[in-house]
Amino acid sequence: MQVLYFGWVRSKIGVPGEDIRPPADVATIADLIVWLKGRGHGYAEAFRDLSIVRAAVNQEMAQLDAPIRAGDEVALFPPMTGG
Amino acid sequence: MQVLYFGWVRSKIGVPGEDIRPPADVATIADLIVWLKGRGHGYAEAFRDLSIVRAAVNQEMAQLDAPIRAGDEVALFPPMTGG
Amino acid sequence: MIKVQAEDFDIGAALATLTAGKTHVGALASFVGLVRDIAGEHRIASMTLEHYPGMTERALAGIEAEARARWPLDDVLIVHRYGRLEPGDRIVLVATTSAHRDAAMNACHFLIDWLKTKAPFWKLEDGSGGAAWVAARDSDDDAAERWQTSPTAQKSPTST
Amino acid sequence: MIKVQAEDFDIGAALATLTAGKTHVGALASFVGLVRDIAGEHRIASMTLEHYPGMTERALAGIEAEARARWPLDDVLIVHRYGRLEPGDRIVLVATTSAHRDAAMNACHFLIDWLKTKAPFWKLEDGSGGAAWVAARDSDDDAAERWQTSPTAQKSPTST
Repeated sequence: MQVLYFGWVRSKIGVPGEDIRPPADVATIADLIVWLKGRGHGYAEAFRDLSIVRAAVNQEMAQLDAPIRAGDEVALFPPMTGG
Repeated sequence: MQVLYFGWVRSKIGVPGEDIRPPADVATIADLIVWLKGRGHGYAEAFRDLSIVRAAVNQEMAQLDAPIRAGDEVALFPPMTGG
Repeated sequence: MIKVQAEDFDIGAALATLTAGKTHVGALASFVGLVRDIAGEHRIASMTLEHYPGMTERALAGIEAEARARWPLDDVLIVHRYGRLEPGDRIVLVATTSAHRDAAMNACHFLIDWLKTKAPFWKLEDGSGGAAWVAARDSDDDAAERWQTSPTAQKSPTST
Repeated sequence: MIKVQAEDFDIGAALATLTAGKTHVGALASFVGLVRDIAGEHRIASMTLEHYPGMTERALAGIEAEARARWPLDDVLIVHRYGRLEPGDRIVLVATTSAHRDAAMNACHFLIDWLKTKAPFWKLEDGSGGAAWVAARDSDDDAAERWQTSPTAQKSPTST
């Protein structure tokens, strides 16, 4: 599963993305975030307040309870500030 | 008194403006229009429906009951269609 | 700045002057009106804009002042042509700059709405239906009216 | 048309392509966003726009489609830059053309409002306050929300 980070989520984690293989019980974006938080301080910082974390699955916006599966491109990022 | 005509008011009267000396009892724009209507068919046509006649005195929009005096520049025209 | 002219204008050059060297401007909104080839059922060959020299400049300056009183604008540009135009020709350019986008967008919309009914221009169309003066439209009066509700420091008529 | 690019754009040339040879277009509305030199109390030396390649183009195309579903538009152009920019630099151009001015103006306003909260860009400002990611603003959410009320064939949120 390809995971991408943007904005201060990327800054805090320290990498723009990574190829990961979460355990089988990671079924949603929220599950994935909980699992990622266990990987280190940067992750825990990035995902401390989930009210300001947004997600996309395969380049479409998704709610945190949306299902994910192997092969998906999952992106995690702050609220967007375009324009 | 200088009177100017624009749009179809000008088309119907046939001149873009004229220097006039209305009688002393012409005190308002409405009085002026009544007096002008007596000057010929084109004037009567131009001022048949006063609900679609607009006026300016000295280049400022004015209501038809606004006072006018010698030396004023009075303009009579249809509703504007700018832009 | 107000310009009333027979000549065409260069949109890019006109807009560039509004922002050149101004690093406090965050938003530039603009509107260009063009001559259409259709009016109702008739094909249009030309449109001749008559105006009231002297009063036109005063009226446009008054509309600009009203916009500046309502929104925090850095600059305002209105270029309005007169004379004979053909389909596709530019008629009018309205542009506003501000620190913030809502001020620039709303002021630009306001300016073009007010221009339609408060600037002394009259349009004579010539085409398949013969020559005819363009009648004022109720919808233009309504568009101008919707800005009347809140006379000063109006943020936006869209927000409640 | 959607363009996501690092390079600057020429406003005049971009707008000219929208109306060239089109005599049925009566209205061209546009908005340009520029980098400001001030953010809160801090002077800004640069702003770096990060984006999500691939998703950005999809999101902008979706926003364009939404505008076209709501208003009778002839054309839509969105040019959005990414990378390092300095105060005064252009960030984004939104332009719409239509037969009628309200459709062009409202769609343009809608597009820039939606871009602010629905296009995957993130801004890193650097200046007198150090480097800091720009936080999303509630007022931008409100601006995007005000267009939600009437999903289709909306004439204008200003008219009631």
